[in-house]
Amino acid sequence: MATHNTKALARLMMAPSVVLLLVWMIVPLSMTLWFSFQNYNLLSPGNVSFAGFFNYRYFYSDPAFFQSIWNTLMIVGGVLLITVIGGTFLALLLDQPIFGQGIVRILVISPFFVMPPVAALVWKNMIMHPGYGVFADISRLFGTTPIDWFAQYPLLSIVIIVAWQWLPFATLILLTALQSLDSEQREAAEMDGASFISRFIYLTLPHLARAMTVVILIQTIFLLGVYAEILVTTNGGPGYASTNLPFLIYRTALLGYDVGGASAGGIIAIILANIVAIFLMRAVGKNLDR
Amino acid sequence: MARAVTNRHKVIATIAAWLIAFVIFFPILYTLLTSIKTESEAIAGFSLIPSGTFENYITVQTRNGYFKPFMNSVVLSVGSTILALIIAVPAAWAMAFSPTKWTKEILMWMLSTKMMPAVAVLVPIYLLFRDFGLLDTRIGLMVMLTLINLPIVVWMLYTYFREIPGEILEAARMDGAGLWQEIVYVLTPMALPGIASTFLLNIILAWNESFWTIRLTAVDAAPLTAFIASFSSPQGLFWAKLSAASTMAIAPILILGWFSQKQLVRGLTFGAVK
Amino acid sequence: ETLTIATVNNGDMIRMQGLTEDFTSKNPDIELEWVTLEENVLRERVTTDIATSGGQYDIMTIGNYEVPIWAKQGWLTELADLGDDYDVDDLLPSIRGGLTVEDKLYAAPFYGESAMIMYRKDLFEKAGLEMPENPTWEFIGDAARKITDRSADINGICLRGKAGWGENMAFITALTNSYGGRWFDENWQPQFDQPEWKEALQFYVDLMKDAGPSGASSNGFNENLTLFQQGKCGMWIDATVAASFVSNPDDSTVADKVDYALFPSKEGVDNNGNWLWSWNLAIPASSQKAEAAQKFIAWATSEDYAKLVASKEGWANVPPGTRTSLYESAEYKEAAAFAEPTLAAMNAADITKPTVEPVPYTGGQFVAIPEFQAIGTNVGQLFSAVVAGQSSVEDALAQAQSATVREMTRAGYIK
Amino acid sequence: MGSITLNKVSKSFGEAKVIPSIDLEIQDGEFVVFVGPSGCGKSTLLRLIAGLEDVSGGSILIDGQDVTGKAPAQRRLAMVFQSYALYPHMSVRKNIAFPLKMAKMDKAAIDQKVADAAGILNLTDYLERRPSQLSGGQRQRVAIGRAIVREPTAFLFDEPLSNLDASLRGTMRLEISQLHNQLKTTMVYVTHDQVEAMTMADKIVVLNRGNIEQVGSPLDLYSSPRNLFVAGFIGSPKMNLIEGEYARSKNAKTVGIRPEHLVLSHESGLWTGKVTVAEHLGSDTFLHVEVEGIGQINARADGEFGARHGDQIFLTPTETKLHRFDDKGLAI
Amino acid sequence: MGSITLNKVSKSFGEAKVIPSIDLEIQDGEFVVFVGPSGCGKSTLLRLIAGLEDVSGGSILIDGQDVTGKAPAQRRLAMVFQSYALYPHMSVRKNIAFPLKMAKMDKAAIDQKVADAAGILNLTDYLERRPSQLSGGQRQRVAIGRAIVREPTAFLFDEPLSNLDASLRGTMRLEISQLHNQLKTTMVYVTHDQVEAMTMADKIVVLNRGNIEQVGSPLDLYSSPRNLFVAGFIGSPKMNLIEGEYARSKNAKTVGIRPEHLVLSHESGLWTGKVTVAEHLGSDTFLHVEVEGIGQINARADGEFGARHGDQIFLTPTETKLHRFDDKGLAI
Ligand SMILES: Nc1ncnc2c1ncn2[C@@H]1O[C@H](COP(=O)(O)OP(=O)(O)OP(=O)(O)O)[C@@H](O)[C@H]1O
Ligand SMILES: Nc1ncnc2c1ncn2[C@@H]1O[C@H](COP(=O)(O)OP(=O)(O)OP(=O)(O)O)[C@@H](O)[C@H]1O
Ligand SMILES: [Mg+2]
Ligand SMILES: [Mg+2]
Repeated sequence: MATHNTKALARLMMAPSVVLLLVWMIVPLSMTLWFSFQNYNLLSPGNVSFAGFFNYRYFYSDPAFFQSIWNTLMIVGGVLLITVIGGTFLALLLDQPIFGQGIVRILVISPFFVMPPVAALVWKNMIMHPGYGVFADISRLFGTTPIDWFAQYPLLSIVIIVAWQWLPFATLILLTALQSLDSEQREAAEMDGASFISRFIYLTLPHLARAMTVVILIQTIFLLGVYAEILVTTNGGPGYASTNLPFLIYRTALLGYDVGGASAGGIIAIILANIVAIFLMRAVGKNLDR
Repeated sequence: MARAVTNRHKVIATIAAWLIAFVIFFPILYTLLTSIKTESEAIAGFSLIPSGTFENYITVQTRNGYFKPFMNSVVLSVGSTILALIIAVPAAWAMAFSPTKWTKEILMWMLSTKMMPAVAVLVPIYLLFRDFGLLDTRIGLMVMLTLINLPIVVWMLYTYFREIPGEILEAARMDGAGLWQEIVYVLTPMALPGIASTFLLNIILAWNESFWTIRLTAVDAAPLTAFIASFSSPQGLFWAKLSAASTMAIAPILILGWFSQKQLVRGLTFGAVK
Repeated sequence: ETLTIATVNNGDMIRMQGLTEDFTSKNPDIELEWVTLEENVLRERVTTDIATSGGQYDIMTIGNYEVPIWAKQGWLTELADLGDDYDVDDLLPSIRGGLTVEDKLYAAPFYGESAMIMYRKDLFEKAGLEMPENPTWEFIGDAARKITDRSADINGICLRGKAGWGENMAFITALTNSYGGRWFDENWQPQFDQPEWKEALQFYVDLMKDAGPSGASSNGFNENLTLFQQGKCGMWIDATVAASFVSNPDDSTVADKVDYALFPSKEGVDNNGNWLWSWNLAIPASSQKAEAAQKFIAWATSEDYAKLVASKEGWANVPPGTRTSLYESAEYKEAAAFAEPTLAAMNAADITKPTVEPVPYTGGQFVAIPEFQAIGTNVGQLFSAVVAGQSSVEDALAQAQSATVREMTRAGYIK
Repeated sequence: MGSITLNKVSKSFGEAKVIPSIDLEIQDGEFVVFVGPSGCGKSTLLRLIAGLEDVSGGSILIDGQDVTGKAPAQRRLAMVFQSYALYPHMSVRKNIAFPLKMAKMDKAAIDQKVADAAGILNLTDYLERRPSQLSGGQRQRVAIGRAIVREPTAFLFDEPLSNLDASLRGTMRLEISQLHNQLKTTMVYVTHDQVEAMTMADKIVVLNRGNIEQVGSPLDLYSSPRNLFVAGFIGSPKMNLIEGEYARSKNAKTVGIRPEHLVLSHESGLWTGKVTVAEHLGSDTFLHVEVEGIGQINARADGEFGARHGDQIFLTPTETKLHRFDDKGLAI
Repeated sequence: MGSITLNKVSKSFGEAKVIPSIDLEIQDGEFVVFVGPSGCGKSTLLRLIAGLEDVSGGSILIDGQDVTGKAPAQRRLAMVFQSYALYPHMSVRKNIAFPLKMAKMDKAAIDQKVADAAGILNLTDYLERRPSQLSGGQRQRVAIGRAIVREPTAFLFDEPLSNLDASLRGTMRLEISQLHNQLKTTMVYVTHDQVEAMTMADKIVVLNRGNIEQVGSPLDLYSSPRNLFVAGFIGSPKMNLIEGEYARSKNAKTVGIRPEHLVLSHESGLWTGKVTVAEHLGSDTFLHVEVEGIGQINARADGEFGARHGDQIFLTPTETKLHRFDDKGLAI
């Protein structure tokens, strides 16, 4: 499978993707890098000047900076926690023989198809709204004061919305993995006297590890960039309670029109993302190798 | 394991599953229901029985034509997906069947390009688009979406291709197939479930992409994400209209997803299985 | 020729889209393309576009905040060819002033607004209160607390709490203006460490706590409007355009019970907040179709357009707050009970001198410098955290002060 | 301590009646092999005994106790699967210990038992490896180890060696036989390999379409098959079955003669034939001969018997080794 | 028309030298079998010939032409893989037609050829099925069909039968032999099955760690193995290799005697031993005997030879069948 011919060919075949992505990475990245060393406000394009590391210091000294990093990680972590655990549970449930399996599956995967701003709008206005939301209606039904989700638990609210969107993805992948579990292994465990719980712990869970790795990897990539949901719901507040790094950059770039500062933030975010990525690869990457 | 499942077990599982499915689906259902309520019903508190008016849809349609953004969404998501597949198939082939010690690293690097925060590069990209005359063009946006999703596409294809026994490609090679024929006649049809699922997933991602599609378009290329952006916070809480617009924006992809869920599920493993 | 028009998704603009046939039939060679977006996205889009000379739009809908800033940058085309029959002098002076830079008009107002009190006559009566001619904050505070009846789901007052420079900060800035405070002193030094801010903010926070609706920290214009329409607010201080909504019996359950009053002031301070906002149509300098664009702008902001709306949709739906002639029209006064108070509020606002003490900036409920969006939003977040009960007034002010100093230093105002 | 009794056991999958009705008695300590063509229901029968499938009718007794409705774990049986069904993420030690852990045995006792089993099966050096790091034969041994630690009343094997190559299969076959000699536990073994069945079984059960065709010791089946099916199925290479003239002359519908019971000669014999294929194995020579008036006959000669494609040779069946069958296919 | 010559061919995978240097001559029309233990480089060698791997050194000639650098497709060879490597998404017809389609043959000619091949291989009724709807043997036949339609100069087989069960393997073995007789095309065949190698080959190549140990006809290798490795590898059951006293008495380091060349008796003989395992196959009996002073000896007796575990028996090696090896392991 590996002759000189095929190897050379393989290089050639990789070329378009690699070159495209390289260009896609390098061009904006180098522009961003360049801007990050400029004093450049979109609203006063006349006053562009070299800034040195000022933008970095400036972005770093933003009072929301550390909290935004923390919030970024909390969103990623929180959503992963909910989707992986919930997804596993749902996958187990959907793997059982049930009436109307097809429809149930359709219902469960639906949130995945909803575009993030719509999802955020729906949750904000019709589900979590303290006055007219369904949650409020429910709590009034039980005679308690409705919770003002976005004011009292801003980060949690965002995590819930985002988790809602990603739960189907996790469920689907875990379900597929679950169905690939060798039935003889399951039977062997049954013969060995393992109860349902033991089979889950000793057999199913390890079997799902690889699928979970994939879920974590893919979702992390997307979750690091969550911002539309924040923009629509809390706008990063109250205070900085739900400002994550992408949103902080958004605030700098599209409210302050501070291209320099936002670029510096972008560079910082890329570095952070790559740290997370490397960390993630290290921790779970070996799971991806056969 | 083919022992008869007790009916009780099945009933309990069914109830639990339907309950959870209902909860998960509820926001969408409620949007649907709200879209056929009148505005005052919409904020009058919880009710599952709408008056069944289609007025909101008519209002939304007359206010912002639906057809054009819908077509843009279709063209953009399908176009960018096809483009991405064309570029990604050869790359995935090379990675799966002629791996080097760098293959994994290249793959991870590709994925890492997805982590670039879009907002940070908006201005550079906007300037580039302006200079190349790509602002508000379908082609520009299509390229953009292709680039954004390419890493995922490459990765998914790579994992599917890896499942295909190399012997079959070798057999084709022995049979006199050139590279192109090998890919067209053997690899692609064999990986079809995977490719189909990649295709679907990518369409979903492209359809729902709502940063660039709003920022780089105005009129000609604006898809449904931009359509929805014109309903989000008008003066007053027009939730019924918002719901109608939302329903119109997500319905096509939702229906596509429903109909193709078997394909999607079958292929959506990212090589995670086994 | 095709004109691409970027516009905000407010009711008046939407209505205009529906009426363009009148224009296109008169100008068959001009076609119109609409880009309708919600306010924040619109602002982002047009600002990016104009700042990078993207050239996507021929007409932009922008606020009176942007007009002077952009005009100074040379990004806007002067509206010199609006036609002979276009009555520029009919525009309300305060509005027109905000759109004029060095005596040149850079944008035409589509509608304008100030702020005022909307209140429930019935509830006031029940509580034995009477709205004075020129209400003070002390009175408002007392009245709100008196009216509040949480068991009946009635809040004494609804105010903006949602973070944003155009949301809670619009109100808080106006409030502080009326308390004699200001954003910056003549040296661009932020003033959050001054007692006026502390007093105003404390008043606002306490009032929200005692007499505001639950979840106030996420309420903006829309949410309060709905609350008021549903009869859940005794008072609501907000933009004058709201008057046409709350008095519309189709949407409002309290249409026949509302009355209006001037934006409050503080006892002993002669300032009513100076809230003034207008949505205007302007032409980016990059547009090649300035001539056609001006034709359209002239049509959309003319007296005739007002008449057109009146004939098709009724007088109450005419975009308010731009022309004196409208307020002189008997039909309008007849149809809109809020015409009088609206005009009074608009006339009371003076954005060239918004504060009691001298300031280096213009603007009313905002500060007309490019950096204000970012600063205002940031500070708005800090203040909404106070309303949400997650921060104290002192902390918020201190944080606001340091954050603003930081921004202003970066922008080069503070040397 | 390990007898298994099937009473009129039947099994259907939906419409399909896979096992109509089977009665079978397995003695304690016996090594019973199920053989039969693919799809005849061997695995199904084994899984019914294991409790992995529910019977559709009849009852199953283990040691005289009715276990028909009991869960697999309660039957005290151990099963070794064709695919080994090892737990891929556990070390060999953990794999073997798993049933004991499930039985909540204490740590020290587990270690002891695992060490014992590993000793018996020569796995001591591999205890810390993962299954994926083992060869096929080692994996199979681990599967067996996992079965024996439980000290079950009986072992069930479903084609345990079919994934191994020929020489490993031979070795493992011996090992399992020795294990049986050592443990003296009842073993039920499914295979379709002639050699395994013949060499390992105390008792062979020949199944065909869910029915038992014959039960008996290997040599019984070899020397006196009850009917044509068993005659054709047991023995390798297959018995030659001859109809027509010759059979009639022997007063039978069909006459069977095994390839090894034909005397071959280059000079003379009862039948004359032409060699179509001659397979020289060194130790033996297998001849496919086209015999005049009889048809295709397989014969075995010793390694030195020189014969090639096209040669004329003579064959004589050994009279005493003839099998005769009536027109119902039953042995006469 | 089909000779293959390897000149000092070597192959390394990175550091690992899998094939040090091999010279080999395959005549036109020959059926050559590569045998050897697992991992010895059989497949690698075959793939080098096929062009699926590049040689690290040396050259490969087909019909006298140097093809070392050529792509697989240009070598006019056909290969049949262990896993069959059928195209699962194509019908049998399309599978078989694929190489012709690649050669841009016209439709009518393709149909004709496919029909011919299907006729030869008994696949005519299955042409419209997908591979997944076929049995193992049928799949293998399709793979062969795909190979023969191209009329290659030589066929390469890599363990083509190892995924089939014993009886099918026998049938397919015969079919391939017959095919060779029919086509008379060169065939290179990799297997680790003794029987396949012995019965099919014109010439067997015994490989060990990438080196050729011996080349010769099957009976050559059986009767005169060049060294201990070949002696131990060829023949089943394995040759008994005896060292020590007895060997010295025969003037050798090691003496080899095949199980079938031992005369067994209950009464008398050269050696006395105790039966450890007796495997009764009906046709034969395999005995594992612990012989005093010699060690473990395997012997084969006929089916009627009664012996059980623990019996005392006597063995006498047939003198003429002894193999003697010196201390380098070479045959004397
Ligand atoms: N779960 C099932 N559902 C439906 N039919 C089944 C099921 N399991 C087995 N069968 C059918 O029952 C019959 C017997 O199957 P079984 O697996 O017992 O055969 P077997 O003798 O073990 O065959 P093999 O030698 O191929 O393993 C077959 O016809 C098979 O198709
Ligand atoms: N692509 C490869 N990369 C590295 N080493 C390889 C590769 N292919 C084969 N090898 C090594 O080369 C040696 C010979 O392998 P090969 O597959 O030729 O053996 P084989 O004789 O066919 O064995 P088997 O009978 O198990 O099929 C083995 O040690 C194997 O590990
Ligand atoms: Mg079976
Ligand atoms: Mg091999």
